[in-house]
Amino acid sequence: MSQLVQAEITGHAEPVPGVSRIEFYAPGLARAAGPGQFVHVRCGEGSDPLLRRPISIHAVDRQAGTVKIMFQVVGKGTAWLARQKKGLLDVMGPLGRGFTTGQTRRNCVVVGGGIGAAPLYFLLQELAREGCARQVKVLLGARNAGRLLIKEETERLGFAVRVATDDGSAGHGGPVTELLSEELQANPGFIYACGPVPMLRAVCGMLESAGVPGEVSVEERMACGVGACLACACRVREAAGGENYRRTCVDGPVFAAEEVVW
Amino acid sequence: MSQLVQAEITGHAEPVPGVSRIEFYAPGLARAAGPGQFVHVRCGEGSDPLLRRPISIHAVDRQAGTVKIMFQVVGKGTAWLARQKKGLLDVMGPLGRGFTTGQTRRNCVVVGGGIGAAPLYFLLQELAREGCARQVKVLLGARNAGRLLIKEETERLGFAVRVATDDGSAGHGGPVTELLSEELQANPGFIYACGPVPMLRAVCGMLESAGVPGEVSVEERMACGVGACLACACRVREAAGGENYRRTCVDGPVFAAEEVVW
Amino acid sequence: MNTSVNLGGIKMKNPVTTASGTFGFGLEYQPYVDLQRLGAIIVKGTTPKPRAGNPPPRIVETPSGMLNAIGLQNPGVERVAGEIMPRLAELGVPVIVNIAGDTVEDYALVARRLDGVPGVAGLEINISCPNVKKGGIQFGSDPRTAVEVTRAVKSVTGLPVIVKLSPNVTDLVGMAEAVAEAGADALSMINTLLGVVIDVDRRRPVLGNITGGLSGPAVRPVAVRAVWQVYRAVSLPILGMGGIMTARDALEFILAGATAVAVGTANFVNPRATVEIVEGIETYMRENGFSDISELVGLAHRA
Amino acid sequence: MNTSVNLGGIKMKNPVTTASGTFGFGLEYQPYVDLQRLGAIIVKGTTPKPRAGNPPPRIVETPSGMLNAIGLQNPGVERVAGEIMPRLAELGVPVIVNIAGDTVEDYALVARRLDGVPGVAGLEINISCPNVKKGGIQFGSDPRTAVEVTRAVKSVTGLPVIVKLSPNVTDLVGMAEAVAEAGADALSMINTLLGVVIDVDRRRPVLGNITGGLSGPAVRPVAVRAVWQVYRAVSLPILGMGGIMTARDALEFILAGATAVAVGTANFVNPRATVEIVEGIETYMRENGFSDISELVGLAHRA
Ligand SMILES: Cc1cc2nc3c(=O)[nH]c(=O)nc-3n(C[C@H](O)[C@H](O)[C@H](O)COP(=O)(O)OP(=O)(O)OC[C@H]3O[C@@H](n4cnc5c(N)ncnc54)[C@H](O)[C@@H]3O)c2cc1C
Ligand SMILES: Cc1cc2nc3c(=O)[nH]c(=O)nc-3n(C[C@H](O)[C@H](O)[C@H](O)COP(=O)(O)OP(=O)(O)OC[C@H]3O[C@@H](n4cnc5c(N)ncnc54)[C@H](O)[C@@H]3O)c2cc1C
Ligand SMILES: Cc1cc2nc3c(=O)[nH]c(=O)nc-3n(C[C@H](O)[C@H](O)[C@H](O)COP(=O)(O)O)c2cc1C
Ligand SMILES: Cc1cc2nc3c(=O)[nH]c(=O)nc-3n(C[C@H](O)[C@H](O)[C@H](O)COP(=O)(O)O)c2cc1C
Ligand code: FES
Ligand code: FES
Repeated sequence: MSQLVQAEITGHAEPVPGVSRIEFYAPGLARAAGPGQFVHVRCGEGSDPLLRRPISIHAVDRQAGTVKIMFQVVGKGTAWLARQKKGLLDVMGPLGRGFTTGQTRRNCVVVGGGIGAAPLYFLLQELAREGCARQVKVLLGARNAGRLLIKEETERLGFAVRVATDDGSAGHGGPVTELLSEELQANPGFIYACGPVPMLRAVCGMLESAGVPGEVSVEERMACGVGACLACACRVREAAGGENYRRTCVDGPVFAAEEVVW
Repeated sequence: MSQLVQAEITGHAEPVPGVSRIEFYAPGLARAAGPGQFVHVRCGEGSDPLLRRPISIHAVDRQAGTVKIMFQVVGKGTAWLARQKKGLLDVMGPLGRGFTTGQTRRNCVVVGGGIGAAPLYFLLQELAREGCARQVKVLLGARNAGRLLIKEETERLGFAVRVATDDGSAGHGGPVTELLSEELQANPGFIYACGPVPMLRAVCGMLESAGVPGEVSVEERMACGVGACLACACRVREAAGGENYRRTCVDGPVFAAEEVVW
Repeated sequence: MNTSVNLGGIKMKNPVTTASGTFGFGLEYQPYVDLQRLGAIIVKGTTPKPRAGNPPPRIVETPSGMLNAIGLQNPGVERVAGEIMPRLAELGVPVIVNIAGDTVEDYALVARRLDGVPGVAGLEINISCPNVKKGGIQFGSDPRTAVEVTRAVKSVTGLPVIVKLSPNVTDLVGMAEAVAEAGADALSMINTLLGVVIDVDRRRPVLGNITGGLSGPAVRPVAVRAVWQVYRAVSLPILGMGGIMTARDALEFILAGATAVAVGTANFVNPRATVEIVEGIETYMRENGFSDISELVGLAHRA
Repeated sequence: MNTSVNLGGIKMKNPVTTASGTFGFGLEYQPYVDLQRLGAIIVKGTTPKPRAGNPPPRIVETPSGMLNAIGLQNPGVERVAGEIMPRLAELGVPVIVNIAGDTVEDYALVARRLDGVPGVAGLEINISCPNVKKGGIQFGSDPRTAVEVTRAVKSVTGLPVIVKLSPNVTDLVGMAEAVAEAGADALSMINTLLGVVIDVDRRRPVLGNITGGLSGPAVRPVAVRAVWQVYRAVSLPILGMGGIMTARDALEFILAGATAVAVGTANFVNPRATVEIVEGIETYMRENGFSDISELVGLAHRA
């Protein structure tokens, strides 16, 4: 069950310029969290910025009772957050429906673009725990070598990582979806993806063509984060036919790839 | 001339609980400043709090190029300010009309109540520089001994200080105006006062009865701080007769005691 | 100490309720608040048929506020009456259903369907939703249609009827007087202010709906002014809302003349806001020697 | 790159001016800004006779905004025309005098006195000041009197006349159409929103005048909406204002349809705001490949 906690900040790092990673102590939250879920973080004391910011859970250490988030500074909320190096963080979570893992999904490919890698690391922690690191392919895309995220940590968990950069400064030169194209030849059982909208749209198109199931984590502007305000509408295809809005905060942020209407 | 500067914070202290003293480096401002003038300080980056906060200049060190302010935490602006222990402060100043000193005012009494002592210390620095510390009586009031401000520093400048506390925990037990009453018997030439409204109102009344001239520093809510918005109206008696509003930020904050309509 | 109030026939154990559309159907907030501490719960705007709502983006943050253009997404009155109310009724907290529609008949239809549904303690007529093209805005800004809607609803329900006023009008007091005359049992104010935010990079409005409703602390002075003015002119109880974040904010409304207050946008920032406000009002009363909340209502006009 | 605009006959070298009442008579800000960088300067509201203004407190900060109730304190049109304008005229920057009064005759009187005064490039009629009991508010919310004032001023001056609209109305577009019809050369919007803040400790309104006008970033979405709506309906040039703090904020107004923008409350926060906005607009145009500011005006309606 979701909690509202004043969590003490226990770590702070800047893995690449403009991206921050904050660790905080919240044992109950760590215990309850699953990969793909997010926390809703208050950014500031006054009323500007006003709303909480949704940030995916990047990693948990259930033993230590700590949770990590990793985020890019894009506006005033994340700028404030990046300045918090100690003290208490006002956090709600875990929230939302995360990735579904399990027996049938072990032969899978995990695709991350840019900061989209953040929630995937928690997924990979879980996949490693479930003992299937050897079966999983991890594809990471970034603008250039200097902006690659979670590569070393992921390899340390035992996964094989393939890299794509826009400028070719590391791995494949081109979008990470080109690597996915190749991997789809090998008939993987399932795809997990998170990244910018154009990448996710492309991924969903590729999965549809290839007939491979998958899950994607989407972003939508949120107010409440708990399903009450209907702000975070995501257009989905209903199994029963027709289209409808679902709430990204409780029905997502992870949706089946075939559901999302881009 | 007033300046807008991004001034580096060079010192921070909490002389009594809930009162902060910040020193910043602003040589031009230090050179231009006179006692009783104030600075207008931005408190925060966002739009809440929005307006600058007016704070009197507490002390200057023209050699070192530094300025000190001393303030009580009363709301969100001063709370933010009290948290700034390094980095840059966005400061406008010096602003306003300060205390007038000089030959004819040497046989004077300086009366401060509570945080009202803040600007008086700068005045005392000037009076000491003018070499009249021996002729000046300093009366300081506070709720209790633990909340007394500027006493030691003032004595170090060579002034004789008399103290009044509401609870009698130091000096005279009662309002500082009772000490002023006594001092008025000695026919001082001039009175300088700063403190809460009830104290200033009482001081002005006593000066009128005693026929002693003086100057008081008043507070009014400000927006621009430069005379443009007409927010900071202070009701005054005009020499020509009648009453009128004057702008506390440019025509004050120091007014002749007989001018102010309480 | 008595904190209970009577809002036009709705008995609340304290003056704090939730603003429609910001608290879902209440149950969403159960992990964070003991719903039974609330004076009442006002649920999302309900229409005759289910509505899908507006295309996203539906919200955008603004300085100390937010614009929303949800577009009255709701499951329709049948499901509210048949599925949701039975669960809410168990709480034993008065539930006020906010109702909306495109025509006078729509309002009457929803009101009739809700009459007698267990747990429903009152109706709040939203004649002022700025995000529905055909409906709301006209009702909310034209006293004649506002009167018509009020009469139509009153004639089909025995429940207390609160009419929710829009601040987007020249003469709020005139509007209040008109709906009071038409039989409203209480007035609630304010709904959101109409606003637009432009994305300077895309050079397009941010919201899918272009315009949205401004709420949050930014609008609080406008809302307190509305309560202040209407309190002087109309003797109906007022439900005040608009930017209430803390107990002190709530007290501003009560001192200006509100009998009760609703907490909206604050829930998004602090999901415990409602309960903290209940507690903060009690603390204030204790510290300032008030034994009955009614002593505070409108006190700023007299003090 | 061309940033010059023509605001209903007032030629400005760039679209940035100052909002009336927030920049005094300009000279107060000389230590901080090179006034010659401004497109125009709009000075404090001027009335036939000097006015003392309202009792303090005259302002109170609100979330991302402020209420003011200055009460049109000003030295009267004689001193403005005789003493202040001669000094301002030396700057070579177009000066727009904001005029106010209690009666239609008052407006005409001030307008007539300013006609032909060197340096005065235009008049802005404040029919919407919410802080003057007898005057402003009625003119600003009743299209008939707004039309009357506009006609009266136009008939006594050869200067371009900008009519400043109040957001405190139901039908802003109707008001804009009415004054356009009456001969206004441009429209400015918005004046402040009416608000109240209560001091919870003293249990009294904070302002000496009780109500005040809300300005600052809090109102920006409301102001952008006003420009957005009026741009679609009326072909007059619009002077947009309300919560502009940065160049990006100013661009929101321009993209929504404003030909020029005025900077008000921002001056209090950052006395260099006006000049920084001039520079920021230039940077934006350069980075986004616009060579004439006119390409941006209203672009969000077309893009
Ligand atoms: C479920 C979910 C998980 C997310 N996880 C991460 C993460 O792990 N790491 C990360 O860097 N970012 C993540 N984001 C995006 C992150 O929420 C935004 O970057 C952040 O809210 C921007 O806030 P700001 O104040 O810095 O930017 P501003 O642009 O100033 O924000 C203005 C408003 O827009 C909203 N907003 C802006 N960008 C986004 C966005 N992309 N998605 C949703 N709302 C947005 C803000 O929440 C705020 O309400 C996630 C978003 C969602 C919905
Ligand atoms: C010329 C001048 C010199 C001052 N010098 C000092 C000083 O040296 N030390 C010190 O502790 N205080 C001083 N003050 C008072 C100080 O400005 C206020 O305490 C401060 O503005 C409070 O801001 P806040 O955000 O903490 O409080 P809030 O109550 O949140 O402020 C809300 C608004 O009210 C205004 N305000 C609140 N109290 C006052 C006040 N007493 N005077 C003017 N505006 C007020 C704020 O500026 C702000 O706009 C001075 C005031 C003036 C006018
Ligand atoms: C996301 C959202 C949805 C809303 N939906 C409704 C609604 O369905 N019916 C209604 O009458 N008001 C609705 N409102 C308006 C609120 O009930 C309230 O009047 C307004 O938000 C001001 O209060 P606040 O500033 O505390 O949020 C909504 C407000 C928000 C923010
Ligand atoms: C202190 C103050 C005084 C004002 N005086 C006037 C005035 O005399 N005449 C007028 O038309 N508008 C006056 N206004 C309104 C502003 O010109 C402007 O319309 C409003 O403040 C919105 O812009 P802003 O948010 O950028 O301040 C005043 C505003 C403030 C804050
Ligand atoms: S953010 Fe409120 S319903 Fe999703
Ligand atoms: S604060 Fe603006 S005139 Fe004094």
